[in-house]
Amino acid sequence: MPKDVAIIGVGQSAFSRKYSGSVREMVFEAFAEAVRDAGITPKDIDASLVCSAPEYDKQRSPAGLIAEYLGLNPQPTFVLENICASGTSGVRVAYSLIKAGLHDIVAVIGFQKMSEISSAESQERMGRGADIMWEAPFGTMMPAYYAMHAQVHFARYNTTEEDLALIRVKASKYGAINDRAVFRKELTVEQCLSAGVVSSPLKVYDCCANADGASCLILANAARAKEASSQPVWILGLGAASATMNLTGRQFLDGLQVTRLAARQAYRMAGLSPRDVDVAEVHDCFTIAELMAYEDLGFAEPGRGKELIREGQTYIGGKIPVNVDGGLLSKGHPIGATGGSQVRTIVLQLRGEAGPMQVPGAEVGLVQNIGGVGIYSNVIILGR
Amino acid sequence: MPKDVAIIGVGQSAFSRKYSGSVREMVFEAFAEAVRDAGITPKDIDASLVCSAPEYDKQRSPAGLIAEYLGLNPQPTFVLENICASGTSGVRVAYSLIKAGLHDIVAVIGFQKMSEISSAESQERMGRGADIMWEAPFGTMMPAYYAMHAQVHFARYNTTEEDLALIRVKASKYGAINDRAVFRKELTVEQCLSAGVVSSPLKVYDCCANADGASCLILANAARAKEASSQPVWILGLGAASATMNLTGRQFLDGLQVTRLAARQAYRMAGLSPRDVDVAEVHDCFTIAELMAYEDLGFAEPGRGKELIREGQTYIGGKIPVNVDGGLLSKGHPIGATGGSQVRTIVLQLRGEAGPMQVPGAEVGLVQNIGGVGIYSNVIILGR
Amino acid sequence: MGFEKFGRKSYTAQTKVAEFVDRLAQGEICATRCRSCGRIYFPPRADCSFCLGDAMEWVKIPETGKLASFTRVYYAPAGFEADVPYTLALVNFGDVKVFGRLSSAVEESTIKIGMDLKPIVLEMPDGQITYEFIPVEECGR
Amino acid sequence: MGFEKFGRKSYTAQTKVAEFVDRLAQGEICATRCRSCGRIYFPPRADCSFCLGDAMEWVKIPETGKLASFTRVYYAPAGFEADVPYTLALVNFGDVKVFGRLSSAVEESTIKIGMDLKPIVLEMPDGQITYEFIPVEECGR
Ligand SMILES: [Zn+2]
Ligand SMILES: [Zn+2]
Repeated sequence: MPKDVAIIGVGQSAFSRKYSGSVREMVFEAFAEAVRDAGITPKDIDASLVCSAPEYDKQRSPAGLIAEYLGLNPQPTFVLENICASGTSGVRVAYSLIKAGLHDIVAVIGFQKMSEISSAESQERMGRGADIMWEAPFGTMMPAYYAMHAQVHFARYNTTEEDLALIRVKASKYGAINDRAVFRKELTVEQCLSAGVVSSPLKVYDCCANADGASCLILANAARAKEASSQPVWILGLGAASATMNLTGRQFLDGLQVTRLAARQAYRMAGLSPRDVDVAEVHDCFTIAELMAYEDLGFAEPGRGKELIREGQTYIGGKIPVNVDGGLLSKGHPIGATGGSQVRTIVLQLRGEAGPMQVPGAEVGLVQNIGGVGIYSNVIILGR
Repeated sequence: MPKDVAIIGVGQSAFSRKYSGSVREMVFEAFAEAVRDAGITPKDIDASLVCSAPEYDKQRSPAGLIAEYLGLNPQPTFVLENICASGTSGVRVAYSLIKAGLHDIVAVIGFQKMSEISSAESQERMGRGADIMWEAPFGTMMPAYYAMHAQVHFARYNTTEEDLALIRVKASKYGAINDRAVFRKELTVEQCLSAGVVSSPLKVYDCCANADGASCLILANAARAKEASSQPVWILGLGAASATMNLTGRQFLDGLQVTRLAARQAYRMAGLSPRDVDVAEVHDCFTIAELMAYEDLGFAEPGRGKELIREGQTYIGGKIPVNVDGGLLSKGHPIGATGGSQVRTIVLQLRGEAGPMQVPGAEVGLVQNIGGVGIYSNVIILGR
Repeated sequence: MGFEKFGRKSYTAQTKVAEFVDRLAQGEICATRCRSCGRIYFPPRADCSFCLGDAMEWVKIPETGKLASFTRVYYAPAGFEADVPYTLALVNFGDVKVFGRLSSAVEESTIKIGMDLKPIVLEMPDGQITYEFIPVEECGR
Repeated sequence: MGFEKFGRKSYTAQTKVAEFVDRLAQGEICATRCRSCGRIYFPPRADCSFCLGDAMEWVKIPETGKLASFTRVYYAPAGFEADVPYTLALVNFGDVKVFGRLSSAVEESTIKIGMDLKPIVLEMPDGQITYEFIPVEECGR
């Protein structure tokens, strides 16, 4: 189990429907929190990565602007993009820059400000995150793609709309106690089932909300981590994979092959197995995505993810608590900020600082972050 | 002098005013050439980085699309962006992924297809690559920013418009013999001086042309490099720096501090000095940029870059041949593809395969690649 | 040029496989096959990622396929608002799978994964051209 | 909101420093100063990158500055075509530098790096508001 690179500071802005300032100001909130958390100053940071998807706001090449605003010149900085998986790709690259010896301390900054355009416009942009020649011309969007996965899962395994509703109910319970979440109401199964259909079988509450938000992680090599932090959280395992952008190239739709591959790599690197994981953050952009993650990450056999949620095993106190911060469904999904927020949650859990969301005694945590509809997947295993 | 990571394959599409196919097809040309050059197959590639600036074409998250088209699934892939310096940031990250032990062989793919929008639209997008709050509202664009650098250089060092014309004349001489270049005509000093003013003192021929194009580099660790290639070209030094996006934060305008810092890092890592460099590719998006690079890279003292070009010392046969493939000025500047193209030129030089552009006996080469107006700079030193 | 006519709204005009649209106008839905290694690709492409060859030929996709998955969309992205609700579908034709829309005439309750479908060409009033899938029963077989 | 009124064409509506535009409308061009560490910033900002504080106060920039560099633009990006030619300038006011345009009334041949300039507020016919620089001689001093 390698202990070469650690996370020594985490920060996150409140996720909101409509942030009232500029991108740079929103990012500053997450950054200042992470730097204070790490007990360092901006000058200690040797490089920064900015994780974000373009075309939601007007600033191009945000790395340069953000490095200026955060006082991170003249250190190197660049933009990394894997749509919704950008933040954890940032962790992978920051790990590499440090392990390769190029830098000692690297900041991974994620942000998205989605409220400057309409919801239909943002769906159009998400549609152009699929193949613009062969899929977008039909009017594709994220809920539709995930709905097509749900249809196959339903048909093959008798998963039901109630199972998906149970996942949203869990998310809403934890969202209600997370003061950084955008959606703070508790929902019932009935409310979820009676909501309008977005793309069958997915209904309004099966879908996460667009949000504005920022996150920041500070990574350091072993020497600097031990010096700066009393509780470094180590990167034990990393996995990453890609799939064809076109659905026509996928072997199956009742799970995500990218997550299976990324998880296998991460478990192998960490020398751990699914049952060693005490708490997990998975990419629940839609309820079906969380259900597939249970199976793809090995928490349940294929087709048996529904039993985990039916039995309440993914709540705190269950076999494998998942998204006990509300997940993307309740926290909100500011694309570039999402991966960093997931990692932050696990870091706080492993430090025992997760407050009302704490999983008692958590020692090993896992993050799974997806870009697009199973185009990219990153799996990260963290430990004390 | 480290010999841990090598470049084992290089490829480039012809750069053109208007590529008649799609982005994926253009990228394929560079990729197929690089893979054949490396003597490997796509399945040997463990990860790919796609270097490009968004908003010139409609495809979002091009990494996923390109990985599919090139047969690079299920390996990880992601987009890296530093505007015009994206390609060499790709080299830095690929180096790190390999050196960190995550991957053995990584493909760095760069592309830009700029012909789908008008020139005024592309200048508007470039303008939004500066601070959209405090600079873009005044109608900024790349030629204007570089022109402001030229004004200071002229005032401080008595550099003249003729000096800049001499740089373009050199570029045109080598562009004429480079069959991948977009601008193949030879120009005279008189033609350069009599051309229309774009942004004073820069005239039409002081500016590189937008172009469509793609590049590809294949990097490998030492073991795989020695196995696959009879002539690996080693990454000896890497440097990278950033500056404030706003000109208001710059200490001086008669040079680029980012290049000075990046060059210092790269020379130190390689254990070499400017006089050890046999051939260089510098970021001549404008003639003044090449002149400043002479000084910032240490080929001339500050203010004395003009003597190098007046004496012809940056031609083949001179003290330090620079951009003897025509540079961005004649080759064209397809933003995301540019850094990879620069590296390709140096790799061919160090292998002795540069044809009519060959610098006899070149053993050490240098690449300098800038993003925006001195926002980002990468310097890479390569050796046999 | 030419590819801008494909679909409700195209985002790409230029591609080496623009002939797909011409063939569509003649009622044919085609994949491409690599002349060197024989691999068949849908979406059609100009280059083979397996053997790196670029000699491709057009081949018609099979007459009928089976529905692999679908969804009925009630909320559209910008530019597609006039079409809702519409049904997106992935259809398996054996050698290739094809993504597109199911005819809006098909009732959602009658849609079943595995059902037999046939692609037809559809010219839209604004001159755009596309294809959609209809149940095999309905086309009179 | 409010910041969309700044400049020929604004790309941002929301910022914590939108008060800059209100002050501009009152004839003041302001920087911000960090109440904790005293650093002065132009462009104005809501947060201090030195001490990480977010308590800022507005301070007027000095009356006159010196031209640090300039260029006369003859070819404009999309949205600025009507303005050409125009002159971009960077002016050094000591504590801060300010980027903007030089008045179009100034002949290019009279522009010299180091010349004394004074910023004035400019309201445009379409309601946009900005500032530009004019030579100190011309404003009657
Ligand atoms: Zn083939
Ligand atoms: Zn301060």
